[in-house]
Amino acid sequence: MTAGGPLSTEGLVQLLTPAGERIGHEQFDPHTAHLTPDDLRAFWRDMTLTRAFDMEATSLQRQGELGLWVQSWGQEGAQIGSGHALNGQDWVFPSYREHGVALTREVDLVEVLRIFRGLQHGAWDPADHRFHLYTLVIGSHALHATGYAMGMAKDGMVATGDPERDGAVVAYFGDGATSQGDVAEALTFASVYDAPIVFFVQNNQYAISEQATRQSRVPIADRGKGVGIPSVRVDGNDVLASHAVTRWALEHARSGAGPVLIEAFTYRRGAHTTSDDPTRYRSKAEEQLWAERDPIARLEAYLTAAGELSDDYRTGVDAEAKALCERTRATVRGWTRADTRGMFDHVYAEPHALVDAERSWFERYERSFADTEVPR
Amino acid sequence: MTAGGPLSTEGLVQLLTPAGERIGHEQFDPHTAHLTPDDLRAFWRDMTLTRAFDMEATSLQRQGELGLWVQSWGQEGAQIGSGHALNGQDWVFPSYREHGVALTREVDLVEVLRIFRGLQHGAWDPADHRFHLYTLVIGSHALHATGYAMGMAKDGMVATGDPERDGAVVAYFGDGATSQGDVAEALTFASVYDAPIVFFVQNNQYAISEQATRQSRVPIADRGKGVGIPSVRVDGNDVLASHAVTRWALEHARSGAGPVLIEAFTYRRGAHTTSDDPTRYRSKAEEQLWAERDPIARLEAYLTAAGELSDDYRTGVDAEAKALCERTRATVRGWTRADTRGMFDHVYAEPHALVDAERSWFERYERSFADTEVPR
Amino acid sequence: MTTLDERPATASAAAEQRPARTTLTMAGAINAGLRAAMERDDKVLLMGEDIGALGGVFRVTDGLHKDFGDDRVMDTPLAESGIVGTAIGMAMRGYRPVIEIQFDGFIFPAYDQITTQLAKMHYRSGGAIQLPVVIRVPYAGGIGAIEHHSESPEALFAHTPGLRIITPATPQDGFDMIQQAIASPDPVLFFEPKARYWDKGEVDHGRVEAQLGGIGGASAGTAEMSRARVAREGSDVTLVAYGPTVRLALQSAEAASQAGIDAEVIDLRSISPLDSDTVVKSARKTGRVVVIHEAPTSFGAGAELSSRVHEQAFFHLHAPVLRVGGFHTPYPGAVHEHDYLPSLDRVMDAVDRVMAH
Amino acid sequence: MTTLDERPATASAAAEQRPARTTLTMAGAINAGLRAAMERDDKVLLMGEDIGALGGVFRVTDGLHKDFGDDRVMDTPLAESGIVGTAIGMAMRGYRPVIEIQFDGFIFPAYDQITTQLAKMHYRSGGAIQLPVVIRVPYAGGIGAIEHHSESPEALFAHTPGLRIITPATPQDGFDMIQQAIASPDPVLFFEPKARYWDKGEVDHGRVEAQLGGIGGASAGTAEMSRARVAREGSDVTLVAYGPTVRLALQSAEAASQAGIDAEVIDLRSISPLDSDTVVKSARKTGRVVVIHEAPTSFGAGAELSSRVHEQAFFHLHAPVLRVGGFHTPYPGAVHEHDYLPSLDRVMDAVDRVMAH
Ligand SMILES: Cc1ncc(C[n+]2csc(CCOP(=O)(O)OP(=O)(O)O)c2C)c(N)n1
Ligand SMILES: Cc1ncc(C[n+]2csc(CCOP(=O)(O)OP(=O)(O)O)c2C)c(N)n1
Ligand SMILES: [Mg+2]
Ligand SMILES: [Mg+2]
Repeated sequence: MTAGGPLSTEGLVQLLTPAGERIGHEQFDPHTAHLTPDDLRAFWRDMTLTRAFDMEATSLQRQGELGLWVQSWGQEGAQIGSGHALNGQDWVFPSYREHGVALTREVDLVEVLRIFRGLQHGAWDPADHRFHLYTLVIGSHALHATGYAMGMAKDGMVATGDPERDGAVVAYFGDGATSQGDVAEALTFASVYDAPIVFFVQNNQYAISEQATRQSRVPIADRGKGVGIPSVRVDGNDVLASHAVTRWALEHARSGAGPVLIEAFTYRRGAHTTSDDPTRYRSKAEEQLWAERDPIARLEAYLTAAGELSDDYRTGVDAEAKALCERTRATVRGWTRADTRGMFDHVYAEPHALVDAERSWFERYERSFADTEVPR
Repeated sequence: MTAGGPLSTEGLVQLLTPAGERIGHEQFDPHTAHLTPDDLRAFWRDMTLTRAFDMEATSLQRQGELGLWVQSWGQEGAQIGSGHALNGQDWVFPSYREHGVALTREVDLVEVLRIFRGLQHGAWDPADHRFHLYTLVIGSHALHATGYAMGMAKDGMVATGDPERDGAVVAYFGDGATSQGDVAEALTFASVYDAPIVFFVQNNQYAISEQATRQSRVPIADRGKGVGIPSVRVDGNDVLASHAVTRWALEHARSGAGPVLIEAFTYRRGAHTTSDDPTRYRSKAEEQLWAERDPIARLEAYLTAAGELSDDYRTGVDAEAKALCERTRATVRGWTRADTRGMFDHVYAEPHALVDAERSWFERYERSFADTEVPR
Repeated sequence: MTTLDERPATASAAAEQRPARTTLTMAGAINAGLRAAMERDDKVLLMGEDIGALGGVFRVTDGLHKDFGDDRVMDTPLAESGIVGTAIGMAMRGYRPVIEIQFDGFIFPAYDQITTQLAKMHYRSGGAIQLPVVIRVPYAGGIGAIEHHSESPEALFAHTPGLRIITPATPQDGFDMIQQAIASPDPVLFFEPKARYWDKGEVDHGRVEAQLGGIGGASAGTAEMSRARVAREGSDVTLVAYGPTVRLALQSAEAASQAGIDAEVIDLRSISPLDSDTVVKSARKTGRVVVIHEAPTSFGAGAELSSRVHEQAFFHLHAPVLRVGGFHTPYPGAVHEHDYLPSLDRVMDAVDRVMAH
Repeated sequence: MTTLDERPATASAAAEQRPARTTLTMAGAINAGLRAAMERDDKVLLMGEDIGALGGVFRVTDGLHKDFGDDRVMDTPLAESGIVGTAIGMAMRGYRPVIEIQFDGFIFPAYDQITTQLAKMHYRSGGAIQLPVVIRVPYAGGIGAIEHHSESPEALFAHTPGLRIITPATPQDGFDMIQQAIASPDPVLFFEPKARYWDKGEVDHGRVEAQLGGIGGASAGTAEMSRARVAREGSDVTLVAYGPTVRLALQSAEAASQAGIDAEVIDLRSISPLDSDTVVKSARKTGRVVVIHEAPTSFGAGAELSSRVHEQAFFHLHAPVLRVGGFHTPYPGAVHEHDYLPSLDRVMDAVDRVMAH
């Protein structure tokens, strides 16, 4: 791998070493000052719940209950850290792997599985959580996020100095997405219009089977330099650093100073999706290396050493995780056709002659079986 | 305008001042060492011919002989300087304003007008001149250029050290084009595949009516930084600097060191096209300012002061320009339908049933008039 | 989002000052319609290349930047995908962006955003998100332009559920339909026949104003803009056209009448939904249909219309539905334009063929 | 550029070693076809996302990276416009790029390059430039996939002159047609019905080899891949299908025969050109036609086919041509797939309706 390329660890902001030791950082330490031990435990809890849910969904897919599953395994540090840096006014535009962020936006994770069971394409009302739908067409939502941020600025939600009013957008996407023209255009629009937006790239080193070196010769963070957007590289497996950097970036954006690009360097521990077979393109040794840099273990080591992770707390979270998994299993298995939306509903907001005609035809057609067939 | 933005003159390589004084430049002086007074006179001649042709075409459009004309007026320094840096093996992918470059590739400029008289969409065989067709869909040819360069590398035309063999591509486009996703993707592919290509951006400060500040907050050259492509800003109205910088960049690319991005800072003295009305968006004062920085006048001042521009030479070039304009006028006026390609020709390289059927129908249909109508 | 009921007092005051009827060009009528929509709802904003100080290459946004400022008339970076993509984001935030694509041939960089995002968002969100985005596209040929400046890509969008596609043929419709499009909660592609920009006609300003302010409001507008119009009644043959070819259809009907053929002319106005009911009704009456459009005939809007008329009026037809359209070649150089485009002769040729049965 | 006559000795040696007939899945047949094309001509190269070490998400390029290396099996950056655009440049340089688009729904970022560049280059250059680029697109539904992974966008390309569009329905056609597509000097969109990837069939390896090496070579291949195939002869009704729906048409014909209806089945194979002659001939014989495709019915390939059959066989028809296709909704969640897609019941319903006349 090229020195200084997208797989290098140069210049990563780190506040916790892989062993869980706290190290100081002049610029970003102030952005951890507000965190109480309770907050840090909540980070640990949320990462743990996200992972438990993720594993449960994986096994539901294996059992044929889901068509597909996309694991966030290994990326919980980047997701929970950044997600908890958001305010109520902020908006998130996720990609499709941001289950950890969804949790921080109080999306019921079980609902996410509607998509993967094929019930429907979107599983929550974005306005309820200020968390947009998952988007599968790589990079396309970066533009929606930028437009949304431009709208927030038009609405006077930037640079008022009022913490209840100022807001920003965080757009999540991957290393692979940074090659898409849409992402480049999003960076350009954001920069030119000074949009209050943070581009949060989870460089998990792979776009399916392709290493990030296939997308760039230089660190992904450098994409910002092309359009004058300040950027930061952060250790994405360090939940504390991810949090601090995102918090800084959001304040920057909310203050009217324009967009920021964050590259969170992390690793996708699972397969790309349950349809993928990573043994075809990466080694066990590499996977092992990253197992040792796991974000949950890291915070756990820190909290344990600090005496902040009691057995009671652990037991409580374990029970919570177990309950979540059980509810997940039961809910998913219980979903029937009745839980889906009508196939013809919401194609348009107002009546459309063709949809109406086809719906009527289909209803008549369906009824014709009911009339003529023996009951089944 | 923002300091350091795309309209700033910071960091421009310059070898001739606007007054025509030669100034030294450590990095780029060596790339002018090969130039004889004859070469410089040829630069002056080519700029002069390009401009004379351009003015002639403009007046032909005013007379209704052309549907449209796109002036290169004011950009001759960037175009002739860079065009003359190319070798025979190099390939050019122009945009639609590169008449000066076309001249250096020995395209008969008159032929260019076939496009603007509506006879056909492409007016020369690219292979004859290693000069691709004009492309109107902004930015899309940047990818073709990159692919072509990747192909040259595959063909072993890079880094052999043999000057008869090593080649590169130059892709020309404007400041506006740098916002297009396709251009961003071209930069990414070029960088990742180490393609032997020079992206030559003529920042003429406008995309039709929009100033370059609408495309970027930082100099256009910075686009290279986003993907790790070295870039240079050059005074595009300085034909000598444009030449030297392009020559350096081409050597870089041909040597296998990868792509380069050049931003040639210049000014479109005319309207965007003959359909445009620049009085709606820019001032006479600004136009006057740039009249004083004209690239032809600059080289003329230098050559005159050096005693290298004899009256005889001038008279010769004047006559040549006049002849070109006359030939242009006569040729364009002489073009008839017989000089066009068949409407149904070359849709496909091999027979296509629908085209064949429609062609036959149309021929029958046309004949039906011949048969039934009074002769006209 | 300002609803139509909450419109600011200034807007209705302005509306009252507007003359009831004026003679306008199509371009002027669309300009006036944009202005009226911007006055009615301050969430309406314009985005595009060169639509500000320049007023757009066809001057359709002339004067609007001066009167509404940078915030509502936004010159954008040169990136169509970026324009549509950010407009989607702004629409999510409650704005009603009206985009200008500079020419038909330059809509394609935005094709992915239009097809996979704009068209589908309402469906994929289960109705939670509405995207009232209008994309204005000067389209079609006949003006002697260079490549990519004369195309008719409407059929390339009509196959995609979630989009509405309309096209006016008269200044009155230009004025009315742009306002109905903006009021519609669904994304609308608004194709403007550029060769008709300079055609003049009388425009009644009050009609659409009353409609959008009246019962049903936006819905009434959506319903209205989705309906075909019988531009001329007749009994022998039905000529169906839209946008740039409506004038040709009317001319053809005139020519036919001199040959004793009484042609009905239908201006479709809407491609999605395609108001085939109006055409089928006419087909049942005349028994003969000719569809005319500039886009390549094959896989064009005429194909869909022909299929539906046959499906629904087969036993009333004396002859198959015929299509007169562009050929299966890229839009050729301007010298061939006359051959490429449907002409009076070609329409009459088709009329003769259907009348032969 | 290596012409077909100059093919390296090793390739023909390799060809001789290949068994004459094998049983292959559709995916395996296309893989074998790609391999044969790469052996035949060293200018053939593959480009796409995850086509190297992974062998593509459907494993259609399995093993090719190992055998042909980085230079000929290129994993690309994640940017479809970039892939098609650089492939155009490589084709100009004499290469024959074969692109894999990972799924149907992800072709749209490349739409502009395909429509305004790839399709038009030969025309705009007056024949000076040929772009032998093949774009492989796994398409259509029926596999329970998530959004954007089950679409049938063929009609969105067929309206554009300059492209060829073909789609195999059997392993034999998968093997033959991919090689014909690669040999063709024109750009080809090669739609692979992904639900059929695992269907097995016997493949004769020699047929296409002889054809491409024989008189006419590439031209013979182009002509051959552009022709529809009568997959079953019959006299009462013509069922027209392509790609994923051919199997359904054959099943329907079986079902019909039990009801005493003798159905002819036509596998179109090519959408551009659309071999309507074969269909018209059949329509004149049977007098009844039903077209079946997965794409939304409206503005789909069925519309064009229906129009042409009516135009050319109107007076032979007993009933209008009927279409059985997807609905005017985005491809729905997998639970609705069964309702959305043409089914045996829906085809039989249409057959009943045309037989009623
Ligand atoms: C436009 C588009 N092209 C291709 C795909 C298929 N695809 C799905 S995920 C993926 C890789 C994405 O990589 P990255 O952006 O790094 O995100 P990650 O999956 O690693 O989180 C690809 C190629 C897609 N979804 N959209
Ligand atoms: C994709 C696309 N969008 C819009 C246009 C319309 N258009 C033609 S030239 C132009 C401005 C180009 O500006 P720039 O790239 O700076 O080049 P310049 O004309 O200044 O040389 C625009 C918007 C186009 N040709 N292609
Ligand atoms: Mg990744
Ligand atoms: Mg410019």
